[in-house]
Amino acid sequence: MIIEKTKLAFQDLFPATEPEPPPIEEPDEEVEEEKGKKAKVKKEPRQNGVIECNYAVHGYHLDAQVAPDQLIEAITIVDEAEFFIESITGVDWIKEDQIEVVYDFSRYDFQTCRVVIRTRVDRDNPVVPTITTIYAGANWHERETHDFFGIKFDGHPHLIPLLLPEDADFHPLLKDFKA
Amino acid sequence: MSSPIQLQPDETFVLNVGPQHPATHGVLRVKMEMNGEYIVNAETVIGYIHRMHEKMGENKTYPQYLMNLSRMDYLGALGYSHGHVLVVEKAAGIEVPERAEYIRAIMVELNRVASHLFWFGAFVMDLGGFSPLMYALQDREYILDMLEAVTGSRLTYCYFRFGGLYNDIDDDFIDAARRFIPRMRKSLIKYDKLVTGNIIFRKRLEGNALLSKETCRKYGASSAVARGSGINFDVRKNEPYSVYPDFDFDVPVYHEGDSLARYMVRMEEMEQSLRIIEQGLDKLPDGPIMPKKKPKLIKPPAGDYYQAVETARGSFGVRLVSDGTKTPYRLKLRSPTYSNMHLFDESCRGMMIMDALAFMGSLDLVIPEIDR
Amino acid sequence: MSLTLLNVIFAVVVAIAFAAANAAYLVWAERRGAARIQRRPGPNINGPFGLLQPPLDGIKLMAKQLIIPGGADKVLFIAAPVLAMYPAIMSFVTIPFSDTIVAHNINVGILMIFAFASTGSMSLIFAGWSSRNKYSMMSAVRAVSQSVAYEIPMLITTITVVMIAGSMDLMEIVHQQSRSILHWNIFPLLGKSHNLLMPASFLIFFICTLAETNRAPFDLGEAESELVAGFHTEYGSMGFGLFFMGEYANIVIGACMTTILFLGGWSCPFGLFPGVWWFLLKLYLLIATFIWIRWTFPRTTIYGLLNLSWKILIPLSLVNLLLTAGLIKVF
Amino acid sequence: MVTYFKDIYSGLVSLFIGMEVTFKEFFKPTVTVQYPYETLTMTEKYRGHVELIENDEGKPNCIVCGLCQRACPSACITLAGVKPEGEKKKVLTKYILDFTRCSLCGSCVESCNFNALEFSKEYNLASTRREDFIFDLLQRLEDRNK
Repeated sequence: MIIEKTKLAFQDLFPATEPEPPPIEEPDEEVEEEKGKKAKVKKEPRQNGVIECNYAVHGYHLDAQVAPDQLIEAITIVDEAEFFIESITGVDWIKEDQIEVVYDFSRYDFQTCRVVIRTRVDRDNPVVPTITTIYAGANWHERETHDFFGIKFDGHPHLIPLLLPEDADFHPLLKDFKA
Repeated sequence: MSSPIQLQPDETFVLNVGPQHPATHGVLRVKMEMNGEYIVNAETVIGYIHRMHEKMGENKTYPQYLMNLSRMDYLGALGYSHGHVLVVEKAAGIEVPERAEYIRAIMVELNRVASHLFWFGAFVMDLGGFSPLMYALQDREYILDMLEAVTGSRLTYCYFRFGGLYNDIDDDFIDAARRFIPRMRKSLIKYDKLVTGNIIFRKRLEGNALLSKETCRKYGASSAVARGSGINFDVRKNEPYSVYPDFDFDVPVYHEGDSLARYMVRMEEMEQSLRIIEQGLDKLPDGPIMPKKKPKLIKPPAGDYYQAVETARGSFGVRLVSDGTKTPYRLKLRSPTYSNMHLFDESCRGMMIMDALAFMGSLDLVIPEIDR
Repeated sequence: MSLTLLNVIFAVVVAIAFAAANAAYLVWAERRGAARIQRRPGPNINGPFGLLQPPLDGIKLMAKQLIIPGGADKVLFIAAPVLAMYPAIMSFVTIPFSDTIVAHNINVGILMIFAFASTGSMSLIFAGWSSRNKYSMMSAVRAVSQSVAYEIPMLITTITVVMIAGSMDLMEIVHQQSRSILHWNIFPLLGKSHNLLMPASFLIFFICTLAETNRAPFDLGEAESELVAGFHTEYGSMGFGLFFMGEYANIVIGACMTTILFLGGWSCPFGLFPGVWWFLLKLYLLIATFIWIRWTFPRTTIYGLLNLSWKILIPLSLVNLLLTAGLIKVF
Repeated sequence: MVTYFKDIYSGLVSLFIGMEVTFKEFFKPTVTVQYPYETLTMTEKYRGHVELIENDEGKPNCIVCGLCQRACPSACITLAGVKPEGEKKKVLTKYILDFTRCSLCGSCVESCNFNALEFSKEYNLASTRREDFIFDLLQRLEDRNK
C-alpha cells in the first residue's frame, strides 16, 4: 500500500536527522480517531514526525511534520512516489510565535493517499527552502504564500508578489495584520 | 517621420495580452516575449481581481462565509459551495440527510453542465466561431432558469447550508430537469456536427499544446487538463464523497494530451453529468433536507480538515484549520484553475500566439477563481 | 461609348453610391443574418426591421473624434482607411451589371480589377504599420502573407476562365456563358472547355475570394480574439467606418467577380429574360453565403491558411489550368 | 496521394455539415426576450433585495430582535426600534438596507423567526448614484400601502 510505503519513507527521515527522537513513534501507532481530540488538548507545538490520520475525519492520510532543512528530502520522497502537488499554504500560529508552511500532495491513481507535509519556522525569520526545483508548479504557490505570510522561499527564482499588488509590503494573512 | 516598432530578426518584443484582452475572459495578463508571432517566453500576471477570500474566511463566522464560495467561480458556483459545506460538516460532525445530498449532487452536476456549456461557447469563440456560443447559451439559460426557480439566483448561488439545503426542490424542477436531459443530448449532437467534426476546428486543435503526464503532475493539474493527458483522475471517483459512489458514470480520459483531447473530455463529461442527473432524479429519496439536530452555532473541534471535490474546473480543495471557535482559524482554498493556469507559462513557449490563445481557452479559465 | 467628363462624374457618383449603400446595408444584412442564425432578432429597434440602423451608425461614427495615437505615422494613418475604400469603388467602374449597365467597359477589365484588388492589402499594411501598435503590426504581417498566398490560386483560376473565354473583357466572358445554365463556366458540359473539374475551380475561386476579402474563416488580419481588432485596433470614428465599409465593398466586388467569371453574370439559368436582376440575385445569394459561412466556422490559423493555399489550392488550380488548356486544344 | 484527396473530401463534407446546422437554425424562431419591451416574471423563490412583511394592520411584523443584523455577513442592515409605553413589543422605527453591500445570501430571511422579512421580486435596479441603493425599507413599506 502506498500509504504504508510513504509512511515508512518518511519515518526514515527522522531518526537519521534527529538523534534524540522524542516519542514520535508512539503517535504513529496511536488509534487514529483520537488524533482530532488530541490535537485540541495539545498546547505544545507538535514534535516533528509522521502521523497516519483518519481519512474520514481529516480528509488526508499522512501528516508529516518536518524541520525546514528536511523539507527537500521529504518532498523528494513524495516526488519519487509520483504524487502531484495540490497546494502550498501557511498557517500563522501567533501564540506559538511560529508560522507553519503546509504542503499538500495527492495522487492521480486510485491508490488514494493524501499527504500533508508541514514545517514550522519562526515568525521573525521565516525562511524555508524552495521546492520549485522539484515541483515546478510550486512556483506560484510559494509566491502566494510569500504574499500572504511573508515566508521567504530560499532559492525561489521569482519571488515577487503574485496576487497582491507588486509594491505590496504587507502580509494580510498574518494574524497581527491590521488593514 | 517617427519610427514605429523596430523589429530586427533576432530581436524580441513584449506583447501584453491583457489585462483587457478578448481572449483572456477577464482580467488576466500574460506578458509574452515574442519573436514575430512566436512566443519566446511568457509570464502570467494574475491578481487583478484578488479579493482575499481567505482572510474573509478568518473574519466571518462559518455560515456568514457561505456566500463567498459562490463568488469564487461564477460559472460553476455550486461545486465550490459543495466543497465548503462538506469540509465544515466533516469538521463539525453534522449529519446530512440523504435527500439533501442527492439534491446537492443533482444541482452540482447541472451547474457543471452549465459551466461546460459556457466554456464550450467561449472556447469556440476564442477560435473565431461565434454562433456555437449562442447555441450553448440557449441550453445554459435553460439550466439557469431551473436553478433560479429553486435557489433564487442565477449565478452566485447561496443554496447549500451546513447540514442541508436552503430550499427543497419541487415537482416543477424535476419535470424541467427530466425534459432537459433529452434536449441537452440533442444539442450535444448538434455541437458535434457543428464544431467537433469541423475540419478547421480539428486542424487547429490537433497536436496543439501537448501536455505530458509529468507536466500535469509537477503542476498539479486536474480536470480535463489532466484527463486529456491520459491521467484518470476525477475526485468523484478517486476519493468518492457525498453520494457519488451511488452513481454509475464514467470518467472520460484521452491520451493525446492536446487541446482537442481536453475539448473532447469536457464534451463527454457533459454527457456523464447528464447520466448522473438522470440517476439522481430516479433515486431521489424522500425525507427532510435539513438534519433534525443541528448545532445552533457551528464550532468545529480544533484540528486540521481537508476536503477535495471535483468542480467543473477540477479538483477544488478546502483546508480548514479550526481552533474551536465560531470562525475558522485558517481557511485555504485550493483552486484548480490556479494550478492549471500555471502550466501555461512553461507550455506555451515556442507556440504561435494564436495557438497559445487556443491553448489558454482549452484550460477553461475563470479568473476570479484563480485570484480568489 | 464615348467617355465624356459628365459620364465619368456620373459613373463615379453611381459607383460610390452603390458601394456605400451596399456596404451600409450589408452590415445590416450581416447583423440580421447572424442574429437569425443565432436565433436572435438582431437590430430591430430603429425603423422597420431596423433598417435605419446603418445610417444612424454612420452618423454616430462620423460624429466621433478621430484619434491619432501618439507616435503614429500621421500621413499613412489617415491614408490607410481611404486606401481600403478606393480600390473597391474603382473596381465598380468596370464591372458590367448587365448589357447596358456598365460605367466603362475596358477590354482588360479583369486585369484592372485584380490590379486594384491587390492594392487593397496595402491599406492593411499601412494601417498596421502606422498605428504603432504591436497587434496591428502583427496583423499587417499576416495580411501580407495571406494576400500573397491567395492571389496566386485566384489568378491561376482566373486564367483558366480567361483561356476558356479567350478574352479578358468581362462583357465578353459573360456573353459566352449567356445561353443557359449549362454554358456557365461552373458547369462545363456545354461550355467551351468541357472540363469536369470546373466546379472545383469555382470552389477554389470562392475560397480565395473569402481569403482576399479577409472574411471568416480567414479573417486573420482582424482576429478579434487574438489581435484584439488587428489592423484597425487604433482606429475610431470614420476611420474605422471606412475600413468597415471597405470590407463590405470588397465583398461585393468579390461576389461580382465570382458571378461574372463562373455564374454567367446577368444571364438567366434558362436563357430567359437576361438582365440586371439575375446579376443582383446571384450577387446577393453569394453574399448571403459569405455571411452564412462567417457565422458557422471558426477561424483558421495562419499556417493552416498558408498550408491550404500552397498545398491544396495552388496545385489543384494548376492541374485545372493544364487540364483546361489541354481540353481546349482537343475540342 | 489517396489520403491527400480523402482529407480534402472529408474536410469539405465536414464544412457542409456545419453549414447545414446553421442553415436549419436560421429558420427557427428567435428565443430571446426583447428586454425593455418584454419582461419576464420572476419565479416564486427569486431573491431580490429584502422587503419587510406587514401584518394585517399594515405595520411590519418585525419586533426588532436584531437577528438579521447579526446574521448578515456584510453588515448591510441597520435597524432601530423603540418600546412605546405600555406595549410589550418593540416597534420598528428604522430599517435601512445598504444594498450596495448585499450579496443576496438570504441569511437575514433565514434567521428571522417572526416572518418579518421576505425577498422582493425586484430586479430592475439601476442607478448612477450610490445613495439610490440604500433602501429605507420602512419607507418602502409605507409607499406600498399608499
